[in-house]
Amino acid sequence: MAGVAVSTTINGDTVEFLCQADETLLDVLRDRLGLTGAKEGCGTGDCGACSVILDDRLVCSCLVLGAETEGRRVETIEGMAHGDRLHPLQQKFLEHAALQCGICTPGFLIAAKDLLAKNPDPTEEEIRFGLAGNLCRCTGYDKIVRAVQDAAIVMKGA
Amino acid sequence: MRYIRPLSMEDAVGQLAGSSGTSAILAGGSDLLVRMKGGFIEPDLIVDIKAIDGLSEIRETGDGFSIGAAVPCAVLGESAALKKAWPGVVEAAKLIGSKQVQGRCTITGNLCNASPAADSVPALVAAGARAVVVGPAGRRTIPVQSVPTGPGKTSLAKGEIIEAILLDKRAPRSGDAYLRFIPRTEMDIAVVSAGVNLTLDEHGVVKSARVALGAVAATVLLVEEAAQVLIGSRLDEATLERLAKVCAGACRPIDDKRGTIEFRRKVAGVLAKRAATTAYARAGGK
Amino acid sequence: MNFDPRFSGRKFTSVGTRPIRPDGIDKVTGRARYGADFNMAGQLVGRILRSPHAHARIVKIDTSKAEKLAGVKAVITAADLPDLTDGDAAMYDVLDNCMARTKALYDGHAVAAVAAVDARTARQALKLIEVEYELLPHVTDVDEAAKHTAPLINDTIFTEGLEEKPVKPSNVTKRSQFGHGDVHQGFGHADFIVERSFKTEQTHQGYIEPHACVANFSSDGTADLWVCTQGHFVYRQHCAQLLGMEASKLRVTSSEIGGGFGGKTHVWAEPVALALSRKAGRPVKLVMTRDEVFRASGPTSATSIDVKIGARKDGTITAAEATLRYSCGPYAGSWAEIGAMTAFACYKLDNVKTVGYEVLVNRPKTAAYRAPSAPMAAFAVESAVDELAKKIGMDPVDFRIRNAAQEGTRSSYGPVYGPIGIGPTLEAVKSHPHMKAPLGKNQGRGMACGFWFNFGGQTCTDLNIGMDGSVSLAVGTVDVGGSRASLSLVAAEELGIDYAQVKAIVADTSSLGYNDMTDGSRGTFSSSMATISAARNAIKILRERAAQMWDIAVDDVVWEKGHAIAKGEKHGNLGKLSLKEIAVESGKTGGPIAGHSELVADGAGVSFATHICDIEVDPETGATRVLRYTVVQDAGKAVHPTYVEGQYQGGAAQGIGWALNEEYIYGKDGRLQNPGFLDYRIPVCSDLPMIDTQILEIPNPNHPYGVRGVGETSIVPPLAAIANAVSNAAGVRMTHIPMSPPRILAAIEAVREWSK
Amino acid sequence: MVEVTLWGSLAATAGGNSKVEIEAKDIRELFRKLAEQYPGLEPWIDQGIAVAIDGTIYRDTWSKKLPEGAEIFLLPRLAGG
Repeated sequence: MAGVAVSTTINGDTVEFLCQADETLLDVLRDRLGLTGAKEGCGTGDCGACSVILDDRLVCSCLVLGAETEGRRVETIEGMAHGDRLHPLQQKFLEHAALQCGICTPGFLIAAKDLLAKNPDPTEEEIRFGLAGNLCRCTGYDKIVRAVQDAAIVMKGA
Repeated sequence: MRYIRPLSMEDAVGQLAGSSGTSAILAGGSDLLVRMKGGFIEPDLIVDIKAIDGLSEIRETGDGFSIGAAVPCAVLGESAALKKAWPGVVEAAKLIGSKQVQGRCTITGNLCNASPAADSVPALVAAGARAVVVGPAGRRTIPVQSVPTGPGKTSLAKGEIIEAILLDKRAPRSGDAYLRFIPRTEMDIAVVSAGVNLTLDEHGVVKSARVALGAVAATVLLVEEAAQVLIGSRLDEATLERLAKVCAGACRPIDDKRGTIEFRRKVAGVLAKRAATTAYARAGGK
Repeated sequence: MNFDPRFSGRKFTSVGTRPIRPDGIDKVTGRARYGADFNMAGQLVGRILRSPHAHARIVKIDTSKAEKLAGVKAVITAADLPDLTDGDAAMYDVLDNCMARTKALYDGHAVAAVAAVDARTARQALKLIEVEYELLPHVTDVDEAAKHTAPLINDTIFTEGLEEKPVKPSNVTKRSQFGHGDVHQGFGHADFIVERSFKTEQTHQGYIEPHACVANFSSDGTADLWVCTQGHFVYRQHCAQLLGMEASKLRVTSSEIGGGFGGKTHVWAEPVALALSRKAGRPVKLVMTRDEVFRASGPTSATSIDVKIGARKDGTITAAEATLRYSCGPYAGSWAEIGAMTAFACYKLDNVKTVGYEVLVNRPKTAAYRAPSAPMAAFAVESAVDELAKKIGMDPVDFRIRNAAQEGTRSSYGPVYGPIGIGPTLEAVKSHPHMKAPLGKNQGRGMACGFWFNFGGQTCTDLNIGMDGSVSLAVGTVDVGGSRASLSLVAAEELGIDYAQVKAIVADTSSLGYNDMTDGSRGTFSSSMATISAARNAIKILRERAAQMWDIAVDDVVWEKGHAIAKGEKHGNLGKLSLKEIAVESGKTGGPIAGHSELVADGAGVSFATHICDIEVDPETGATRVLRYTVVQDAGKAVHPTYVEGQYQGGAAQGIGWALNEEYIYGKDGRLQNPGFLDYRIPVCSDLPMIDTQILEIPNPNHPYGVRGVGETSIVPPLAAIANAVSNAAGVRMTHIPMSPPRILAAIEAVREWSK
Repeated sequence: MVEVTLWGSLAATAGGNSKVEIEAKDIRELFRKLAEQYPGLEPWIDQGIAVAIDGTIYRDTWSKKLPEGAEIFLLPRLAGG
């Protein structure tokens, strides 16, 4: 099987890699590029743990082929903080204890970032439906929703 | 396994028609990649159609709308004109999967995956949508309900690709609606669904109607008898009860992990009633 | 060893505050490493071939074609994991579950495994393994399996716990019984009796992280295992035993764990990964797919429970009885036994009897799931209690308060209770505004109580004081939900220093003494006890060093608020010495300063909770919506209240999922129909409201700070609370969990038919 | 002398006695004497048994003293989640 040569932009950096035709973006990120922040919880787009932003659209990286990212922009959890300065969502997740085991956290943060980019002032219901593609089994979502609400306030003020 | 990204329909059709072994068309990939992951399909050739000119656009034409095969459902929701004309189709498309899936999945893919429970299909069938099919033998336009022929099966021949879905220009006093039943609030496959599309006369009487039911038979059902119940009515209580009864009777559901025969029959009627009520209001009926 | 674990009623400085967890930054930046995030040079990909059949004899396995495939480095079957269990029946079951020996006992049972250079080659290799099966009749339903006509899953099993050994084998492995008094007589005194049968379907813990490990077996007989687990010491013991190694030769490092809830207390793939690595001579990474997690890890029991409760007109329960049948998967377990112990634990009963039956079925081996077995028993009992209150005409909260167990009550499972929290949680619920909030049309309110034992167990911690005065705390209980934060708080509290000065880690099995798993809500309870003990040992040394620095007798040095203080008038001129000041000089005063602790944390205080919820039911579709949810639970002492709330909320959410939608669905062919998050429906964000919590603190007399376990109890009441709410909203008693829309609609329709 | 109560299933293996009198000063001695007097209990003890002393449950502590007149309850060892 022939490899596909891909040149793409990940978190602002140009990245080149070779992948198999059937390899998902998630596999490429984790196994070829060492970016293990996106997690595989299901591999079928049902849990959202592998969420990344692809050309300004929130996607499950397990449902994107690595080959498809040629010439596109990918944002992952590894690119969310600026140097040692956390994104307000990251900070609020910590303050609210919006994570217990933390496996779903990267996916939630990416999804919440996309949500607030499109809707800076969401209602609780909009947050809940906006994050419905991300499963969390530990928290009951309560503290996650509160963290996003709080981050939205901070980001509006910024 | 090969991955290609043709730039023209001709190239795509040629590559598909000329391929030996199994091939798959990739638009959003939200069904294809799941099937690959599960080992249900191992295509020798993957044809990514997203780079083909025009396939990622919604065009408003003199006749209505042409929705390119690679347009993600999220984009449908961002088109004010489409939402205004066909709110039921858009709400159905917006129900497929999560936000993450919305950014990828397409109504054409939803149609070609040929699941009886596909969310956008009953709404498209009710809307009388048509599919533009391009293949080695040329271009043809067919009603969407003739695409799926059974669970996972379509009428498309080798080398054929759906290029776009066409929706008619809206007649005045028209409205459509789609409802599905799922156990959770999100992320589920429809257990039962109903799409209703109505046009009223100037007195608020239903002039024409189409009622489609999903997940109650091997393919989406277009229920003529249900349309007849609605035509000539103002959707009074008795009409709605009859509609529910007719829809329940038209179902040929199965018992499976998502629901029972009795449940599907009963709820198909309930959803048809509710969807008709919404469509009627959207058409301006009171 | 002179550690005094008794509650001392101190005033807290650090404990009870809410600092940011030490592992937080790594987890919000994607840097934290979970089971599948670790790699080794030269690593192979391991994959497991699983039986598609529910019950089949393995006639022959031909691996020759797979072995010849380029890139395949090892193929193993049961022959590569010989039986070294030496008559240990429980370990034999673990071994057989890891790799089927003579029979495949469920859809998903491992029969062979490969290690190959990449995932694609490994997948291809699995397809080349030829397994010849002889299909056997199967049974997946707990009631069907208990019948004497059912297909036998293991013909060497004769029901234990009967007066006489039965003459025939059966799928019922054990009968257990608890209680006291005379229920027959008790029912004779009852004015009202409720008697009902209930069923609950099998559910999965549903952790988002699939099982994952990297095994590296060296040719010198030593090995390393990186794995997501709730108990790396237990994994070490089990793996070492199954592979014929000395435990100390196997070093197990627990990765960050992406949820466990009891499901990561068993080994499944780890011995297989080690065996593959041993054969291939290279590291092997083995990660389960989600499909494998559902089909072949350890879900909880499906149950069938009969309950009978009688009470006098004044609301006093006179007798209570339950018969509980719990599925165990194809191997013997003690799940019904736990259900039988917990069923009536909330109540003060003169006459009580519970009987449990463990039932084998062709489903995956049952594992613990958060307060295992208690939620199902509570569902049956609390539903019947609600119905009985209604029959008598009493408020359900008042009825429970009247019959609630209290200090001195003989529990239904035997021992007499010390100070407990069931009464206070009920009183808190009675006066909670939630109970008085108005309800709309098609809405109903339900409440229910729950009990869990909580465990302690073997625990070991090391507390090392650096020369700069910072403290590293090494614990051996895996951190499943913030325990490094709470244990750092405890160390800071005991030493009298700032939280920021302490850094807690989970040590690997070669760096610390043995620890039991993080199960039974024991993580913070046990490790905090050991941490306090270790800190006290360190303080003893700090005092000695301070005495040296001052050149006075150690008995004249006391430890207060992080400082050594010389007491007595003759030392009046000596200032305080801080922990840091003592640490800086430690090289000259006797070397490193550390405190260690090895103990068995006994006396985990039992825990009670009472939940309230409001549900709306759509009478036309059976759809439900959770409108409001409140948890009231006793924590003993909440060390880090935010994470205590998190445990309450998480347990409630899992309970809501279980109550409403989650279930294993098997086809007639014995195959699991829904091994994925699409059709195994755990609650999504939009399904739930905010979950309000109220923490009560009734100190555990057997812990220095009064801590009780908090992790599990919160999943016990929801099934019943929601069933009571749905029943109140829909006007029909629901007896089958999950209360999925088709079940609710069918129940509503049945009442409509009946009332016509 | 302490009075030891056995839970239902265990009583069956101790000749149907749900209460037995044992002269024992700590848990270790209790287990040893129980096994001597009621051989049917030995496999259960080997599998692991918890001992409740006046309501507090102990699992692995042989040296735990049994106060005179204490209420001793034997319980199955449990799994947690």
